[in-house]
Amino acid sequence: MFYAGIFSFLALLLIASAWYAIRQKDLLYGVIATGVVSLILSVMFLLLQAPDVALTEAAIGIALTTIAFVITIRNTERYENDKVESGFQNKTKEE
Amino acid sequence: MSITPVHYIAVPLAAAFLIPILSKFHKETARIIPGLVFSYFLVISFVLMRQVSNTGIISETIAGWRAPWGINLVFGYFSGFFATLMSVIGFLTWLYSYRFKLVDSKPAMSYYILLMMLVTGSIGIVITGDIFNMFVFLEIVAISAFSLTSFYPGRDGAEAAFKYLLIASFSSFLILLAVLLLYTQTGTLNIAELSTKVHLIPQSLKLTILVMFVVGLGIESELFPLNGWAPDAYSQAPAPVGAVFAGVVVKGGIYATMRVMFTMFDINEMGQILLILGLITTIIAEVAAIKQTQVKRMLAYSSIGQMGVVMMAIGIGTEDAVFAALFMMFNHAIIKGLLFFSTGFLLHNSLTKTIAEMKGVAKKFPVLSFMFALGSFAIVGLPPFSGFWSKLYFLMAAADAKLFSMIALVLAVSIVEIVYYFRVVGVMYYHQPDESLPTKQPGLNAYFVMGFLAALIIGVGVYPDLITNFLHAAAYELTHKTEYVQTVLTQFVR
Amino acid sequence: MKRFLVIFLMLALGFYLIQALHFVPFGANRMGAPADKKTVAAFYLNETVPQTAVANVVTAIVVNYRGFDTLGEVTVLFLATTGLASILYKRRDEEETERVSKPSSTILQTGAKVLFPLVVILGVYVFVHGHLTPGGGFQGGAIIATGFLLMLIAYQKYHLSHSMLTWVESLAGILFVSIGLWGLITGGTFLENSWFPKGTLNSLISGGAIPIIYIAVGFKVAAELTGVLDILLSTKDDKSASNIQQ
Amino acid sequence: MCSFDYQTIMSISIYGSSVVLMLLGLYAVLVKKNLIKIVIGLSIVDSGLHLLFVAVGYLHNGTAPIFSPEAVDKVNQMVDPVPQALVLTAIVIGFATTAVALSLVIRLYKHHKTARIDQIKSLKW
Amino acid sequence: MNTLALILLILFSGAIVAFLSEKVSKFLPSLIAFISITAAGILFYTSPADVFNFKLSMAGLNFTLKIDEFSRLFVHMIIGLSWLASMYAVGYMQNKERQGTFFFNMLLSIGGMLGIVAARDLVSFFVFWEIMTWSSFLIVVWTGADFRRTGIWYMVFSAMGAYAMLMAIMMIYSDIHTFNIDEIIAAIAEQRLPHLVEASVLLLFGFSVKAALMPLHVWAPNAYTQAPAAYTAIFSGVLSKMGIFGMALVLLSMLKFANPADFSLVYINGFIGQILAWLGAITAAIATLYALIQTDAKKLLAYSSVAQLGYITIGIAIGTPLSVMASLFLAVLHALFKGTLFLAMGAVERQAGTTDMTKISGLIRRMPWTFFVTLVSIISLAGVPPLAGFVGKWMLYEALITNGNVFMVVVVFFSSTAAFLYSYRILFGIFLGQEEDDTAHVKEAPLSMILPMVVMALLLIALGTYPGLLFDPIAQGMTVLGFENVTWQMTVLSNVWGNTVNLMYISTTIGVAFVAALLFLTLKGRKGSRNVGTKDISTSGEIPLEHENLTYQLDFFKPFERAASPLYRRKMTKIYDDLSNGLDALFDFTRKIYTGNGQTYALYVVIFLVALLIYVQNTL
Repeated sequence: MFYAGIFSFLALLLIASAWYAIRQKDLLYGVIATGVVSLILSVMFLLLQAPDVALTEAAIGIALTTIAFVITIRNTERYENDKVESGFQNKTKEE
Repeated sequence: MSITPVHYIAVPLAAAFLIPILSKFHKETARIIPGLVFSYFLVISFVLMRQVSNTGIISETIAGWRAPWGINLVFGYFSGFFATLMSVIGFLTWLYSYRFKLVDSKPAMSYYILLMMLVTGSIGIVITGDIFNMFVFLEIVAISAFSLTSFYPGRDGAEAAFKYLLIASFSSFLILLAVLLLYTQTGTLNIAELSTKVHLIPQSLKLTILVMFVVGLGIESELFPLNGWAPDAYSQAPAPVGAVFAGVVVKGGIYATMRVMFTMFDINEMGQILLILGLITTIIAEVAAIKQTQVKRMLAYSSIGQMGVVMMAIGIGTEDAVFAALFMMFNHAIIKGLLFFSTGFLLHNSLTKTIAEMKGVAKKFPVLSFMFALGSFAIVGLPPFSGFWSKLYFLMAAADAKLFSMIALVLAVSIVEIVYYFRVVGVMYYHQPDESLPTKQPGLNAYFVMGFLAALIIGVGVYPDLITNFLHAAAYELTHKTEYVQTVLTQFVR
Repeated sequence: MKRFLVIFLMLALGFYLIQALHFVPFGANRMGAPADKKTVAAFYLNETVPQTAVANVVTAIVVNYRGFDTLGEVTVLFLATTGLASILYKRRDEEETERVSKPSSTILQTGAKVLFPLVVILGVYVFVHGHLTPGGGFQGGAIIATGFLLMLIAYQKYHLSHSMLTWVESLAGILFVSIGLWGLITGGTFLENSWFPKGTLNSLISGGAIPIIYIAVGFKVAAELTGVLDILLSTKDDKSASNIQQ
Repeated sequence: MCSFDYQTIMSISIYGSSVVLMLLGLYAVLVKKNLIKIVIGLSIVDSGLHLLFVAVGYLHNGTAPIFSPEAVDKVNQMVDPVPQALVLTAIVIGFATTAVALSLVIRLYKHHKTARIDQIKSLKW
Repeated sequence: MNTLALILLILFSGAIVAFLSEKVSKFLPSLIAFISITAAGILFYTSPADVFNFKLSMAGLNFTLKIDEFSRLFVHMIIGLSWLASMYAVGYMQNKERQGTFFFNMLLSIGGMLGIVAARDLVSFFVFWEIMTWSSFLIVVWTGADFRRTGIWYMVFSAMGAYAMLMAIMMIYSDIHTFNIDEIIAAIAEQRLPHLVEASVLLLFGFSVKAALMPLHVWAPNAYTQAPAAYTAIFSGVLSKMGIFGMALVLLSMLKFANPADFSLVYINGFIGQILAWLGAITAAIATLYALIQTDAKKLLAYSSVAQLGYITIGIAIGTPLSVMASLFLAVLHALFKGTLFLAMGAVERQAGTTDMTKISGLIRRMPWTFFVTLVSIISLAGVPPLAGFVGKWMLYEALITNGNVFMVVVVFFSSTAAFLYSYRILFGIFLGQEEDDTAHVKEAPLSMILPMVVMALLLIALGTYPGLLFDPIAQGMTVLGFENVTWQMTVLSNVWGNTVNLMYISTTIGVAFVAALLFLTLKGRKGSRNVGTKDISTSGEIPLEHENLTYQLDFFKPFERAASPLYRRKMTKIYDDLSNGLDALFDFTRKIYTGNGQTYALYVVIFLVALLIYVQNTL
């Protein structure tokens, strides 16, 4: 039953962080939330007796994927803008 | 060491890993080694096909574990047909693009590696006997295809590749999910063993799995609502890659569909749906093709339309229909190859690749234009070219199943096809060239490739028995799965 | 409008997924008893130790039973590197743009310098012991890549030898394939394991060729992942640096 | 059946979270306009799928499928190793796809100066 | 080697050699074409009749080719006309570009036609049909002018016809699993063919396209006009007869065996035959009306061809022994005179540069031989005694009247009369009247072009004098169709009232009158006439603008046109234009499905997935 509690807690956390990752307009935070999703997943994998997968998820999901996203954000724009601006907008929210 | 199916995979992989090193010493190796590999493919295909005709289906184990336990490769008439076709198209594409315009050596290297892996991955899909392994090969194909789609610098290539990636992610997601669900119910991943165990799956779950396969593989085989990526990818990839997409990559998707639907499951469960999907695909694609202004995009839609017809034939599901489907795929591979290859030089220096730019090219490129016209005639199914026979056999199979309304619609759509192909031919031959783009005459290699394909089109058209026996054997093998299952599960080559 | 459609679709899809998962009770034993060898999983659990002398069954599956998948997988990574290089390719004249951004803090630099060897050693440990403990080529490779990533971030001028990466990647790949081919040449099958001495269970030298393959995979994955990140990092346009620090 | 026993909670939380994860990811892919958000969505879908893989291999009171010297006889309690092996492959492939997607995003942004997918449609019809 | 296969092989390989030989010399393709057709002809006429039988088993299908007495009739036409036309083409095509393509396609289409008439199974019939279609398409667009309108329309209509045929073939196949015509006939006789009605309607539809029946004729005038004259002779002369051949095959040899009780709908003289006959009659009438207002001689002849094919269709569709005979007789005649006319117009075009009747006139002195052949064939065409056209028309009237289709006779008679008007216009417009200054340099066509025309004109005269020459082979051919012993008294027609009329008397009388009139006019014309140029205003009552052409060639039938203008207002082509525009808009609308937004595509995938899941889970 202890496990069940942990799992339901982790599941809630997982969904919450995924939700946050999707809702967040600041992509950097969104990406970090994605990393958190991976982190929680990694813990769950460990608890589900899959240490190999947990290790892989930890290395790839948490570190590498997140970094790849961050690099991309650095190369593009940080904020998700919902409004369609006229023409090609290259003005990100720099000011 | 005798030749076994695994050479199809091991040799190109070794070559792919070798090329980055070797090209440091000699740049030309990046193009020569893939050529050697493709030539070796031809050798493998030839040897293995002879072996199959002597001894029946070859089942090879990997890592020494017999079929359900380890991954195995299966090479029979059916797989062999696809593998041989892919090898030939791959080789021709390499030969054709041997002198294709490449800016400098680094992209050239990645072009050849990706091209080689595109073909290798497709052959992998075809010869593997393991459903998860098939997924891995699908991914190999997908990754190479994304990269090749966005090969030309510029925004449109990236856009096409991103759409492709977006849709293909759905495909891999669904296939993976379906594989997982299958595994939970049967405890195996081997296709042959799965086919003996699918009856254990509860009906409702089985239907869900089937739907996932239909959608997932339908994306790869360009079924209608799932093919948004295809026209973009075809039109943005380099012309020879377009030929590979039409001749190799789609064939991989169709093969997977057939393998899953016929060998693992029973086609009757999804046949009707595939039939209707194929019909809708054909209609929409041909209708969209007639309004295209870009040649390659038009060819892409036409390709989708052909795949729709193939899918209809698969949906009919009889042995004759499978035979017709295989014949159509063969024709589609060689004819679309010819069309893409000739377009590649006809619009070599054009950036927009519109039909209007082909005005009067027949004056400058008589041979190329002739090839394009030949391809157009063949693909709309005029005798005495090979396209006619496949259409005839498809119609015969459909008539056997009493699907007259389908026949009528397919034929009606064929008229549309005639219009847009002949319009292009008309522009090529009967318009005055207005301004002269700098042209590039194809080299001897390209002429050889196109001449070979044209000869094949006419040869098969005049004497279809060149390949029909072989295709009949393949269709028989697919529709009578016991031999496949027996061979995989009991006899195997160590 | 579209949002509601999507929400409806998601609910329907969720319904059918749950319905499908209904047939997959959580935590139930679907493999059958390992001794029965009714399913592949049972077979693997039962046979791994006698046949391959590998303690970690997942490793045995990944490298040996389904080694072909692994070969395909490293190929996918290899293709991703190649593809990335071609997607983000710049012609010679524009290639030499500096990796401009603000220099990192001293703490990060020092930390990176200290951590880097440790991370690499950890990675090597993980893939060398892949057949004994959790972990293996992918994990170890990914960890090593993380180490390099650290260096790349900390030192803007950190020069990664592309030539080295290529060599490592290619040689590791060739090693993998040639181990596979060796099995064929010696009259067995591709990726055959039996020509190599099995060793004893739970010792470092055990499992036949599995550790060798996994080491090759480890190097290869490390080189490939590092390559991927390096390519991503080295694509920058002028405005990029300012964008992330607001 | 309705009682919240261990079994139910576990299956709801694991299966439920993985399904919800997949659906959330799909939702992001289908609704969010930002390319990076879409890629994030794809990677979340993948995560959910990976969780599902591991979850279906789980066995009650199972142990990891690793034979330690002292516990060779635990073979009957080991969780299913096959999904774990598969998911290893899937994770790596997923990363490769994500990397390619991100590089495409970078290139698209460079040319279009926007990361909104509904403005990147120069290829249509 | 089988003779029939050898003939086809000669033609097809000749085609390829002709195509390639263009690289060597411009002159070579025409020569090769002529030689191949000659060789094929020699082979055909020197071999005994029973060797034309060829079986081939390939690709799981059995192909049977056989020339029986009925096909032989058509083979005579094909080989004869093609031989003459190819001889003509040697001169006609001189110094033109892309001769290789032209002769390649010409030989292919001739081979295709031979294959069609020889085919005894539906697949080879279809194969040859398609080969004939696309090769003739390539000749139609050969000049390159107006590809879109002419070429595409021709191909679209042909494809519609061909695919309707294919559909019918597949329906038959699904019932009895064979393509062999003899087996199909046997199956019809045993009533094992449930799809007979649909299949025959579709087949007839397909053949109607080639025969240019009324709603499907819009491609024909343009296509006939566009093709080079050397080919139009074949095109209009025999290629369009393939439609007639097919109709005969369906109506006379297949449906005849259908049980009248079961298939009363389609039985001869039944519903479909009547409809077809009426379509033929309407086609004849309307095409004649359109022919009247044409100013281009080739186009006029094209409409005239459509009209003539209408008559021929009537005969086949009515299906009595006499009507079939009339129809076949007219078919052969039409091949002869329309072939001659097109060749003559080709000669005019080549020598004078145009066939526009408002631009040229008075060529009689420049091109007397051409005038002669035109005169002979026009008399045949108009159905005026003494030439054979009259005999054919008479037979047709008689067949119709004895069959009770009196009203149809009125229509046919009307169009026949009008045919006289337009054919006169050609004669007058081009050859008679004042001589233009700019046609003064025109010379007679070379001998190689004159010779075929003269041969055909002489044949026409011979047939006019002895129409019975043709009745024998036709009667023999009709035995194959089941019309045993069609009795026909040479040169004697029995009229409706039971009397017999000796044709010979009529012909002789009219011939004598003609010669007398000719002599009279010639003698009279010797004196007192004056040659005036077309721009000579001294003959005119009003003051014209400078250089205005005031001859009769302009507005030849102006009063008639004014009277009949409501008839001309509605054009068939308009309907097709509207249809194609509508389809175009529909297509444009449909392809908007591909919005270009990747997310939309992804949404499609998910919608489709969910829809399929819902469908599958709830129905299967």
